Amino acid sequence: MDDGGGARRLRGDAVTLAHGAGGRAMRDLIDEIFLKAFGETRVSGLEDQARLALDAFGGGTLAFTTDSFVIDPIFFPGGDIGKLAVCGTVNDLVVGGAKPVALTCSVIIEEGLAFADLHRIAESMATAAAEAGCRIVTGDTKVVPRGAADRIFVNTAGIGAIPADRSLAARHIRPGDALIVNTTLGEHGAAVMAARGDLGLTSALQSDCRPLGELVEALLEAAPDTRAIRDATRGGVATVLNEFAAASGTCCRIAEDKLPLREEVRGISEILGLDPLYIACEGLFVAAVPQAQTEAALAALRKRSGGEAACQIGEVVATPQGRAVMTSFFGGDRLVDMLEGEQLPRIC
Amino acid sequence: MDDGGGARRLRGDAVTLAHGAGGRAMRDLIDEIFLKAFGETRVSGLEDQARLALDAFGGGTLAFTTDSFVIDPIFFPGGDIGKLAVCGTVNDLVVGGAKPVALTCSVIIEEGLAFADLHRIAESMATAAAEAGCRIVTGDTKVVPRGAADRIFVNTAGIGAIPADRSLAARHIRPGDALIVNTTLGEHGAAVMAARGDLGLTSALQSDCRPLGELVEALLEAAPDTRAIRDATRGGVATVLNEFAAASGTCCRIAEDKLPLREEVRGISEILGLDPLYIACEGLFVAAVPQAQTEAALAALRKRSGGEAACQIGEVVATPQGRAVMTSFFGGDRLVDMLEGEQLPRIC
Amino acid sequence: MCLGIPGRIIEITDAEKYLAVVDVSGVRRKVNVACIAETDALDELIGAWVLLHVGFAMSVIDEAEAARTLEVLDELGEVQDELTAMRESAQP
Amino acid sequence: MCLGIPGRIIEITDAEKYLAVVDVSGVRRKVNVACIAETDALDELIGAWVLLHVGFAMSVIDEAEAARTLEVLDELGEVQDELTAMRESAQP
Amino acid sequence: MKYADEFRDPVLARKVLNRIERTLGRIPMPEGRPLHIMEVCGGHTHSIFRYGLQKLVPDSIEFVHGPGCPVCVLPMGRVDDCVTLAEQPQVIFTTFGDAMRVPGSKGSLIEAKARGADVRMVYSPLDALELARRHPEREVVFFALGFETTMPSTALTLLQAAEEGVENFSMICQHITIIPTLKALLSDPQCLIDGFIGPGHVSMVIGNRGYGFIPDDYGKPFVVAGFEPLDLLQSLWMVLEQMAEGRASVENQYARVVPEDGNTAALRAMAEVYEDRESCDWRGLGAIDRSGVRIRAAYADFDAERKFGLVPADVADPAICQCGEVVRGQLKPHMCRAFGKECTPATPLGALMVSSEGACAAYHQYGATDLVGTRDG
Amino acid sequence: MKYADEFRDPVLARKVLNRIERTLGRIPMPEGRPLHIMEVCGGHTHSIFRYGLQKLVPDSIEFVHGPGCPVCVLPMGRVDDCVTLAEQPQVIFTTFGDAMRVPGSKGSLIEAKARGADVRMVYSPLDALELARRHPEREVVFFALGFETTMPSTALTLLQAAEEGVENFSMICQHITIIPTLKALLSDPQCLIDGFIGPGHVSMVIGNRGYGFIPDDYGKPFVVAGFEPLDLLQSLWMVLEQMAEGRASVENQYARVVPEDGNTAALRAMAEVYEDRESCDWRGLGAIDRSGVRIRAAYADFDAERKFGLVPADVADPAICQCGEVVRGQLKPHMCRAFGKECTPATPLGALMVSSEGACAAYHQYGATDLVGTRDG
Ligand code: SF4
Ligand code: SF4
Ligand SMILES: [Mg+2]
Ligand SMILES: [Mg+2]
Ligand SMILES: [Mg+2]
Ligand SMILES: [Mg+2]
Ligand SMILES: [Mg+2]
Ligand SMILES: [Mg+2]
Ligand SMILES: [Mg+2]
Ligand SMILES: [Mg+2]
Ligand SMILES: [Mg+2]
Ligand SMILES: [Mg+2]
Repeated sequence: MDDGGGARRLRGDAVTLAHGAGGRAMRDLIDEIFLKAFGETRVSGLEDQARLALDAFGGGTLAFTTDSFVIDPIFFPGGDIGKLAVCGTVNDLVVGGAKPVALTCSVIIEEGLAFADLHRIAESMATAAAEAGCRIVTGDTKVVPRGAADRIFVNTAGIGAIPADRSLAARHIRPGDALIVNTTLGEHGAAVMAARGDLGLTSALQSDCRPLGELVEALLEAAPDTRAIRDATRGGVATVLNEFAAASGTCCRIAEDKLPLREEVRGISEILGLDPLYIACEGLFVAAVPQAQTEAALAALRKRSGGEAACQIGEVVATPQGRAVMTSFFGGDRLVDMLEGEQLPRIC
Repeated sequence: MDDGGGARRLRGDAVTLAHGAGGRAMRDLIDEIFLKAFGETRVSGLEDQARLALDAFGGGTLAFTTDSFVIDPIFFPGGDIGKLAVCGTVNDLVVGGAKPVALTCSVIIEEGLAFADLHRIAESMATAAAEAGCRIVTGDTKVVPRGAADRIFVNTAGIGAIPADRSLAARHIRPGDALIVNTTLGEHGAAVMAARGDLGLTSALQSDCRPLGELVEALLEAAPDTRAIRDATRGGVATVLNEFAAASGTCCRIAEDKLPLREEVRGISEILGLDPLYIACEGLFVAAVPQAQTEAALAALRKRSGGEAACQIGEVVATPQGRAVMTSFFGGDRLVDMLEGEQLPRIC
Repeated sequence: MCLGIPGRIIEITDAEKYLAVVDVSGVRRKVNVACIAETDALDELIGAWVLLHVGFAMSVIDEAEAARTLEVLDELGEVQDELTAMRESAQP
Repeated sequence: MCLGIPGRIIEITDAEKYLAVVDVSGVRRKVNVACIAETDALDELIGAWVLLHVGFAMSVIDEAEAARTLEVLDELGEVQDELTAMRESAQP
Repeated sequence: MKYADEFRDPVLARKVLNRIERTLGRIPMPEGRPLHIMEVCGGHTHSIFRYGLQKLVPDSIEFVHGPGCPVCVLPMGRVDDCVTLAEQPQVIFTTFGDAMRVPGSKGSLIEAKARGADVRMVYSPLDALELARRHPEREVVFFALGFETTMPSTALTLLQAAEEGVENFSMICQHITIIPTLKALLSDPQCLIDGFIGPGHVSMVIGNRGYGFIPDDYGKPFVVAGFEPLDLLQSLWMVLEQMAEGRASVENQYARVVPEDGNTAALRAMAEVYEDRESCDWRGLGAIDRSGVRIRAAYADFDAERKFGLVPADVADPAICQCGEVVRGQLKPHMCRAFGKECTPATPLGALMVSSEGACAAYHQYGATDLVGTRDG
Repeated sequence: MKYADEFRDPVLARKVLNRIERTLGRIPMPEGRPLHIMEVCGGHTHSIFRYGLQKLVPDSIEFVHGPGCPVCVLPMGRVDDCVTLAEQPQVIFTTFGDAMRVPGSKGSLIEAKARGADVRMVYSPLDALELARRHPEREVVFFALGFETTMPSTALTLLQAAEEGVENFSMICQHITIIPTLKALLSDPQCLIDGFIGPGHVSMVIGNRGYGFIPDDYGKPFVVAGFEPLDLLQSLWMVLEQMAEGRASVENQYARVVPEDGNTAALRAMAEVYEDRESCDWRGLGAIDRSGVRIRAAYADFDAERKFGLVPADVADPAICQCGEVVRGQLKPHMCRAFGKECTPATPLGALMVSSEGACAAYHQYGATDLVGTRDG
C-alpha cells in the first residue's frame, strides 16, 4: 500500500481524534508538523526515547526540569504557547547555571485545532529552541475530544549541563547581596490579561517571553560569585523574593521606587487594582549578586537585548528572616507576602 | 505571619484555580500531595530544576523521553492515570535498554478535582516509581478552569542510563529473528473501554499497566543479542510490528493462532467489531530476538510476574519489505497495516 | 453487512421492557430481547445462546441446527479423508 | 472602599449609549460617561481627565482644584522649610 | 467462544477446500475468466479478507464483493444531512461508529465533531434513547443506518420512545433493503455473476423466501451463509455443488441462526414503524425503486427529517470515483483509477474506502494477495 | 500617571509629616492612648498599608480601620444567596473579583465555581450585561455589591437592560450606604474615635452635606480625602488642625474629584432604580436600619431575588470571629483570637481576612509594623 508520502498527509484543516490514535494519521501529524519544524530528530523520534552522549554534559551536573503550559489565548502579543513552553523550560535550566542540551515537546490537543495554528506553534518552538541553543529531541502527541481541553496544552521537559564550577542556589544568598532584575516587571501577565479580551482592555503591551540563557551567561561572567538566579513566572517577582528569603533564611528588602515598570503595566495594575509585584513575567530573572559585583553585572546586562532595563531593586538583609519586605517610595515598610492564590481584579 | 504549617493547608475538598496560581495555595498543594507522596525531593523541588550527578549514568548513554496521559476514566481496573504516567515513561526508557534514573511529573488539573483523587494519583505514581526503581525529582502544577481540561492530565518525562554495551534499536532487526511478547494483547484498551461505561459493557478485565524494567532486564540477560524491544501502547501490537518492519526494511510475519488473547478481550473485540491487534496495551512489549536465544528468553520471562504468558507470535522475514503480515489460523495471509486513526466500534 | 455475535443470556433485568443481560466471553451487556420473546415467560430465555446485533438479541441459536451443520462439515471432511486414503492406497 | 483611578477620554464611540474610550497610561477601555454628560455634546469630553470606577466615568477631575490642593501641600512644605531655616539660623 | 471457534477449525477447512476443488472439476468454466461468486454482504467481505480466504480458494474462483454494506452505499448527500443536523447547537447527534468517517460534501461526521458538533458514537440505538432521557434539554437524533438486520432494533427503540413519550428523541431513517438492489444488479445485462453467497443476518430477519427470483428468474444459485470461515467455505461449496449439478436454488447454510420465515416479532415491529420509500439513493448505484424505507406518518414526531424540516441534500459522487463499478462487481477495487492515489483511508473519496467492510478499504488495509505480491516482489 | 504621581512625592510627604508632628503638639492628648483617627473607607485602609503610612506617622496617632469596605461587611447569608443562584444550571453568575473569596456557610463563590457553577468575574456591570446579550439562552445574574460609588453604575446598567429589553439579565442588589453605619458607630457609647478621614469616592457621588451630623452632633472633625498618600497625610493634618483649633467641621481635601453636592446624574439614576431597605445586615455589625437599598418594584423583572424566588439565607457569623469589634475600631486585627490561627487568607473566617481592603488581610499580607517587628525580632 502507499505509505502516503507527498501531497496528501494532512487531510482537512484541523486536528481530529484520529491524529492522536497512534496510527498513520498521528504519524502524519508528527512528520508534517513537528518533525518538519524541529528538524532531523527522526532517528530518536522513531525510537521510544532520545539518546544523548554523556559528553554533551562536559563532566558537570545534569539539570532536569519540566513545565506544562496552559495559556489563554494561545497566541498573544510577543509570543505564543510554543515560544512560552520552550522559554519557560530553558529558563528553568539556565537560572540554575545550566546550558540547555535537549528538550522534549509533549502536546495535548483539543480536536478541532487548526493545523495552521499547530504549525505556527511548532515553528515558534523550533525558533525559540534554536535561539536558546538546544534541540527538541523527542515528544508526544495526544488529542482529546472537544471540551476536554482548551485548544492546546504544551509540556516541555529539559535537560542541561551545569559546569562543575557552578553552584547557584537560593540557599547561598546572604545579607549584603544586591537583588537585581534584568527587565521591567509584569509585562507578560499584563499583556496576556489585555489580550484575553474579557476585561475589555487594549494596550500595546508585549509579553516579555524570551530565553534568558545569554543574559545569564553574561551575568555570570561579569559577576562570577552570583549566589542565585530565578526566573519570575506565576506569582511574579514577589514569589521569587519569598523563595529566596525562605531558602536562605534572610530577608529580601526591595525599594518600591527602584522597581522598573512600564507605563502600561502600571495602567493595567491601577485599573484592575492589581499589584505588579505579583504579575507573571516570562523573561525576567531576579538574581542575588555580591554587592561588589553588582555594577559589573548591571553593565553587562544592559548591553544585551532583554537586559536594557536591568537594575538593582533591593538588597538582602538579615531580618525579618524568611521574609520579603518593601520600602515604599514613601519611606514606609511593608511585608511582601506570598499570595494565597491568584490576584483577582477588584473594585475596592 | 504564620507560614501555615500544620493542620490547615488544604482548605475544602477540591482543587481551585488558586492552587495553580503560583502562591501559597499552590505551594501547599505541592507540599501536601506531591512532596508527601514522592518523598524528599524538597531541595530540587524548590530550585527550578533537579540536579543529578553524571555518575548515575555510569558512563553509558543518556536516554530521554516524555509522554502525556489523558485517559478517561482516570481510575480504571488495574490502575489509574498516575500509575499509567509512570509506567508509560519508564517503559519507553527500559525498552531502549535504559535503567530509569529520574522522572518529572507535570499535572494539568481541572478545577474541582477532589484532593482525595489527586492524592490517590500521586500515591500511585510514587508506588509505581518505586517499583520501577527510580525517583520523581521535579514537577509542575497547573490548574485550569472548569471545562478547560478533563479532570487531570499527567505528563512525565524520564531520563535513564543505557549501559555502554547495549544498542537496542529497531533498525538492528533482521530476517530470522523471533518476535515475542511478554503477555496477552489489548488488556489495557479493552479494560478501559469497559470501564468508561458509555458502551454499557462490564467485565472483570484489568489493565495490564505495569513497569517493564525487570522483564526487560531478564530478557536481556537471557537473550543478550536481542535486537529491539518496544512497548505496545496506542495502536497496539500492530503498530509496533509496522514500526519494526519500517525501521529495519524487513517483514514482520505473525501467526494469528499464536497471539495470546484473554477471553474477555476477545469478547469485547467481537461485540464492538474491533481487531485486538490494534487495541492499546500498557504492560506489553514486542521484542525481536535471535531465534537461537528465543527459548531462553521465553523461559526467563515466564518465570516473572507480567511474563507468565510470554510467547513467540511470529518471526521476521525478508519480504514484503517494511510490512507486517499475519497468517490467519486459517492459513491465509493478510497485511497488518497501520490504522489511519482510531478503531471505531462498528455494526457492520 | 451486519455484525452479529453469539452470546448467552444470563439474567432478565426488566421483563416489561424486555431487557436482559448477555454474556459474551465474560463481557456483559444489557440487551433487548423483544425479538426472541415468544412467550411472556422471559425467564425461559436464561441460558439461551442468542445472536446479538446492536444491543438486540435477534435470534435464538438453534443448537441442533448448529450440530447438523458441523456434521455436514465433518462429512465433507470424512469423504475427503476416504478419498485421500483411497488415493494413497492406489499409489504403488 | 471604591477603587477609582484617573484616565483621559480619547474618543466617543456611541453617543446614544454614552460610550467612550478612556486611556489610562496607555491602556484603553470602553467606559460609560452618562454620569458626566452634562450636555448632549459628548465630544466636549474628549481630552477630559475623569475618575473611573467599574467602567463608568464618575467625575471630571477639576484641574484647578487639583492645582489648589497641590499649592496647599506646597505651602505646608514651605512653612516647614521656613521653620527649618529659622531653627537652623537660631542655632548658634 | 461457542458457535464461533467450531467454525474456525483450520484442519476441517483444509478438507473442505479440497472438496471445493473436486467439485470445481465438475463445473463447466466460463471462457477466459474465473467463476464470479458474489458475497452480497459486506460482513462476508470482511471475513474473506480477515481470514485470507481469497488466497485459499482455487484461482478459478473469484469473490466479487457485493453492495451489502450500508456504509459503502451511503450517499454523500445523506452524510451532508447528518452533518447539517449535527451542527445544530441543541442536537446531540448519535450514530454507529461506522458512519463517522464517511465523507460527504461538507466532510465527515468525525470532522463535524472536530469542528464542534456534538456527535457521539453509540453501540446501540437503545443507548441513544438513554442519552435522550438523560438530556431532556437537548435534542437527541439517532442516525438509523442499516439493512433489515438493524431495522428491528431501531423500530423497537422508536416504539419504546413513543411509549415513554421521550419527546426529544428522533431518528434519520437511512434503512435500505437488499432484495430490490439484487434485482437491479441482476437485471443489468453486464452482470457476470455466477452464484451468490447470501446475507446471513438480513435473512435471520426476513427469512429466505424473498430470494426465489434469483434461481427462478436468473438461474443462479443462492446460499445464505454464516460469517465464520467454515460457514463461508461450506456455502461456497454448496453454490459450486448446485452449479456442478446444473441446478439453482435458495439454500440455507446458516440454519442455526436463520429460520426459513425470518423473525416474526422483528417483522411486526418493522411493519409498524416503517413503510417503503418510492425510491432510494445508493452511493455508486444511483436511485433504486423501493429499495429503502421511511418512518410512517404516525411516528412523524420521531422522524428527524420532518421534525427539523430537513431538506435532503442531493450531491453527486466525485467524477473520478468508480465506486459504482466496484459495488456492482464489475471492477476490482485496486483497478479504480483513484485507488491509493486520490482515494486512501486517510482521504477517502468513496465510502468503500472507509467502512471496514468496504472492499477498497479491505484491499488497502489487508492487502489483496496479488497486491502484496506485486508491490514488494 | 497624572493626578496620581504628584500626590506621591516623598519629599513633600516628609515635610507634611513634620507639619503633622507640629500640629500634634498643639492637641490635648487623650489619657493613656493614642489619638484614634478612623479612615472610614477600605480604600484608605489599603493605601495606609500599601504605603506604610502607619509607620510614618507619629506613634501618638493610630489609624482605626472603618467599615467602609463592602466586601468586609458582606454577611455569610448573602454569600450563600449568591452560591444558591450560581449553582442553578441556567445561570451565569457574574461578580466583581472582590466577592469571589468571601466565605459563606457553603463556601465561597470561587469554591462553587470549582464545584461546577458558572461563575465569572467581570470588570464592570456593563460586561455582565454584554454577557447576557451574547448568551440569550442563559440567565445572567450580576452581584451588585458596593457603596454609593458603585450604585450609579449598576443602576445605569439595569436601566440600559430595561431599555433594550434584555430579559435574561438580573441583579442581586447588595448595595449599602455609609451614613447610617457611621451613625450607628457613633451612637455606640464605647466609640473612642477622635476624628474621621471621610470616603472620597462615595462623596464624589453623594456630596459632603450628609456628614454634617458628625461635627454637629458628635463634635468630631470629618475630612473627605483622596486616596494617594499625600491626600491622606494632608487630610490627617486637616483633621488634626481642626482638633488643634478646637473646632469640628466637614472639610473636603479631595475637591479635584468631589463636588460639594455630589453627582446629579448619578443620584438621579440611583433614585430611579433603588429605594431604601428598612434594614440591612452587615457582617460583624448586625442589622442597621435603612443602611441599604433594594431594586424598586418597577424593575422587579431585573431583580434576581424576585425573579428566582430567592429566600435570603440568614447565617450567624462563626462564634470565634471578632470581626465586629475590628470593624467598629475597638480591636486591632491581630488581637482577634482567630487571627493567624483559625483565620488566615487561606482559611478566612471573616471577610476582613479576604478583601484586599480588609484590615485583617492587610495585617496578614503587608504585616503591621509591630508584627513584623515582634515576630522576627
Ligand atoms: S478506490 Fe475510492 S473512489 Fe475508487 S471505488 Fe474505491 S472507494 Fe470508490
Ligand atoms: S481575624 Fe478573621 S475572624 Fe478575626 S476579625 Fe479578622 S476576619 Fe474576623
Ligand atoms: Mg519547571
Ligand atoms: Mg518554569
Ligand atoms: Mg522558574
Ligand atoms: Mg508517546
Ligand atoms: Mg474548549
Ligand atoms: Mg514517549
Ligand atoms: Mg509511551
Ligand atoms: Mg513506547
Ligand atoms: Mg513549574
Ligand atoms: Mg470536563
